[in-house]
Amino acid sequence: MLIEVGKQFSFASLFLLFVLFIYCIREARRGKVPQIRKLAALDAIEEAVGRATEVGRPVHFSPGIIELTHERSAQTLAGLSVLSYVAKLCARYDTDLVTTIMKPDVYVVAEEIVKQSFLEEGKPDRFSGEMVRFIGAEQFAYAAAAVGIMYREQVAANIMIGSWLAEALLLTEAGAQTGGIQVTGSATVAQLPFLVVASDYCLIGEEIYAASAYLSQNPVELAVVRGQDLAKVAVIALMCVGSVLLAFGSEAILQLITK
Amino acid sequence: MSLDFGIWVEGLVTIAMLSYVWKENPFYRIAEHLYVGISAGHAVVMAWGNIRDAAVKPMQEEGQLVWIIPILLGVLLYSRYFKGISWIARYPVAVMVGIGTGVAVRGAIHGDFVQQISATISVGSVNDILLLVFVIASLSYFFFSRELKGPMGTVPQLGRTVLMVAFGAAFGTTVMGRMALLIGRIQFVLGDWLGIMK
Amino acid sequence: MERLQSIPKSWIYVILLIVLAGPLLRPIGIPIPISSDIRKSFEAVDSLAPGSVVVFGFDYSPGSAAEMEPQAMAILEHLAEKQVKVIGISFQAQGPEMATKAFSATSWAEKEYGVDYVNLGYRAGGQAAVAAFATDIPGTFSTDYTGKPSSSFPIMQGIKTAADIDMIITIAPGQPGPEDYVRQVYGTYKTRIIAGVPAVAITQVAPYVQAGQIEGILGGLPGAAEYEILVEKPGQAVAAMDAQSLAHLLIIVLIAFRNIPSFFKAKEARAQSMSGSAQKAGRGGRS
Amino acid sequence: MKNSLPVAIMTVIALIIILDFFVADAPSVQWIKQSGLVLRSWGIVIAAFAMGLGAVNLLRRHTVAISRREPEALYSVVLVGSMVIIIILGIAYGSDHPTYSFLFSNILSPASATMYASIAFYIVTAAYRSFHARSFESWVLLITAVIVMLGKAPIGSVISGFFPTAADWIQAIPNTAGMRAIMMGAALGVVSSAVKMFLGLDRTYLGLRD
Repeated sequence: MLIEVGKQFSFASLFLLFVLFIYCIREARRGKVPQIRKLAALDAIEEAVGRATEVGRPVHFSPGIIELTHERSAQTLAGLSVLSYVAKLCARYDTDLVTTIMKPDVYVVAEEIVKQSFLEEGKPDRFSGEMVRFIGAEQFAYAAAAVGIMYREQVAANIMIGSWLAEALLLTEAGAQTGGIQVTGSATVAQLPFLVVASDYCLIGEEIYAASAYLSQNPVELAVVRGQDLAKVAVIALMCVGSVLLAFGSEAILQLITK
Repeated sequence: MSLDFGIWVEGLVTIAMLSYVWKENPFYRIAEHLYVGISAGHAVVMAWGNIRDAAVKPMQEEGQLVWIIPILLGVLLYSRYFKGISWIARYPVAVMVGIGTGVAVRGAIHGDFVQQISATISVGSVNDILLLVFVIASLSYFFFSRELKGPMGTVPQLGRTVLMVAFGAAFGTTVMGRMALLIGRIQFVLGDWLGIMK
Repeated sequence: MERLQSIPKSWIYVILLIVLAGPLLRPIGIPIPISSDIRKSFEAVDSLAPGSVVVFGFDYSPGSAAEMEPQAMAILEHLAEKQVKVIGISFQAQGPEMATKAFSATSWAEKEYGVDYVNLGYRAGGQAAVAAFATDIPGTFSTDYTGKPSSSFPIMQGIKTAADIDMIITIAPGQPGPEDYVRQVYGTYKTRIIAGVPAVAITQVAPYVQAGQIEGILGGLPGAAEYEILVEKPGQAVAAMDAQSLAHLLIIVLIAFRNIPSFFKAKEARAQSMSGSAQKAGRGGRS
Repeated sequence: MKNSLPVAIMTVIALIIILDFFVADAPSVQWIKQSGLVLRSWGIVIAAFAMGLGAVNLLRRHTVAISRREPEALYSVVLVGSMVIIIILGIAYGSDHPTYSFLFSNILSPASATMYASIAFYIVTAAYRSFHARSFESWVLLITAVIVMLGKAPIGSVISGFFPTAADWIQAIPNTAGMRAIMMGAALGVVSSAVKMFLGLDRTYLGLRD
């Protein structure tokens, strides 16, 4: 067998998930577009940017502190896709945007995204290099600089979506001090409690990956979210059947999963 | 009180950084800019070392010419400074994102997904069964496409409550570690620096 | 009463500082119950015969010293009392400094370097270095932290592999840590292991303790405090526990202040608050 | 071509890295393991080059501030100065130069430790500000946090043996369940995002939106 023992079931599930998602995308292209529930945190972003516009102060955005080649990079990418939405809103309302970045490779991508968003809104000349700032390649140096910037420029909205470590609370407290709406999101379980407690709206776990679909209402992306739901139904069924069988003394499912 | 110059610098930096919690002020700004400058400079030195040891050395000393590829890709990142060819920078970015997506997917499916399923299937005790019920309820909170209604609606509601318990608990446990860190700093200031505390 | 709901931030910070610094200068002595984990670790170290050789892994750095150093000091005091020999090693770049600091701040300062204890410094390579250490101690740590050949020290005579070691104690907040010692050392040599870890890492290490691969663990500052009590040398960690308890109480009192006034108000206008709370319970919102 | 080739490269690399994790140690698939290893070390080198871009961004913003003599210029001088000094020392003499180690251990280390420790202040104010019982759920959050805080410090067991026991149970059962569900859901999100990227439906990382 070419697949390592102990990882065979994982490999098979990955394959099945690929098939499932591709199937859902094909269904969507045939015109079956699913609806997804309201995500209050994402609706709040427009309100947050709007209020910042009213008071004439900038919006702060951060996509987390994880680099592109890292295991948790998917959260950074989820954050960056929200950044493109936030940047477009800022371009539309002529609001100042401050994106603070800790990882140099993320900085490269983020700057491109913001530039592109301003271009798409027809305001390429409104884009400035001050909108995406690389501020120090160490966790707490980043935090020190970010809270300094948030305070000095009196940001009126704080949007942070990505993966965080201990510094998350420093940023949300700075955001609370300068006022305005705070929208956060992460799939890093160790930091979620602080984001949930300290911000006004928080996207929890899987919700950050649904953000792009929700904001764009793109049928294909919505279809993938529907696929995730189907996968969850399957997982719940698997856990139930596995446990019932186990109660009757059969380890069949457990053995299958650990194959 | 300590007479060591290094301890004094360390002590002043500690106070300046700490002063932010009171109010943003010029001392904090100096410490902040010093800190950012040093850490960014240090990161550049480390990056330089990485390129030298991981790519240039094996190429020069062992003739491993394949290292020319990542070096070239790295250099291509700088094409963004040149209008017209800035799109070339997409190639190194694509390589990095490919690596990241690869490690993210493999970690997610095995450690965060399948192994979590097998850890949940267990019926040895009441706690095991509660755990199973709580996991299912919490998972159902993440249904996006259909709102569960009627009696089924209580399942995601239970899930949300479980999530709140989890967050409350994690908050409570973390308080301890964070206090330990601050206690450590206070011990430095009162002990090593000012010598008030033994 | 509403004033309790808006205590200025700076007051809270000052109170927190007082609450933390007070007990450090003047311990209160809130009783600390001893958990079974710490008792097991203590008894394991206590079972060492005088003259046994212990390898002490200083696998922490200044960043994590606040939580880890008190553990190291408490165990070192116990080892000094047991008249055993200690070989200090490290797989963390800044570990040797931590070792020097810990030796000089404990009873080891009065013992003879090279005979009773030695500080062999740091070796890079993470898990691979731990493996190399297990099979060839003098080869992996050929010099001490100042560069003197380790074979020149009397304490190193007859020490070849991990089989010649009676116990390994590692104080490690991250990697390489207890898991690596279990895989690389215990797997082959069955050397006894005691591990000190941060409070948040206890659950990660618990399976190894359950399986008997690690004989005992210390978790975070409470672990250090309990150990200090067992060695009968209450120090930094015991003092810190009072501070810790008071800080937790402070937060709870503040939460109460925040909520008691509205609790009374809620009685007056219950209907209103009910509808308000239903709205707030909406998905994704603040909790 | 300008846009689809990077997507293809990204996909192939990601698939190799995924397979590298799953394939057994068999000679016929050794090349996958080998390429996975090589690719990841390439990643380190490319990311190291990116650091240069970050440094340029940082230096450019601050030198502009200095040249415009903005009121903040003094701080920018501090930043640029310390950064340039440490880069020159590090590259010319290596990071064990005494001045380099002094800047590192007597400024960077305590600054980092202090920022880390200052979280203790914010955890208190965040609790005070946000633990406001407005709904059933916020009550749940608040009460669990209080029980666990009491259970974790010696004071809790002095008050009642209930607290440590309850704290341990909460951590072992509902906490594990909640965190596990978040991880499982997020894992699905990771896989679905990867599929969208492989199919070229999501090219945000290239700065492209459809």
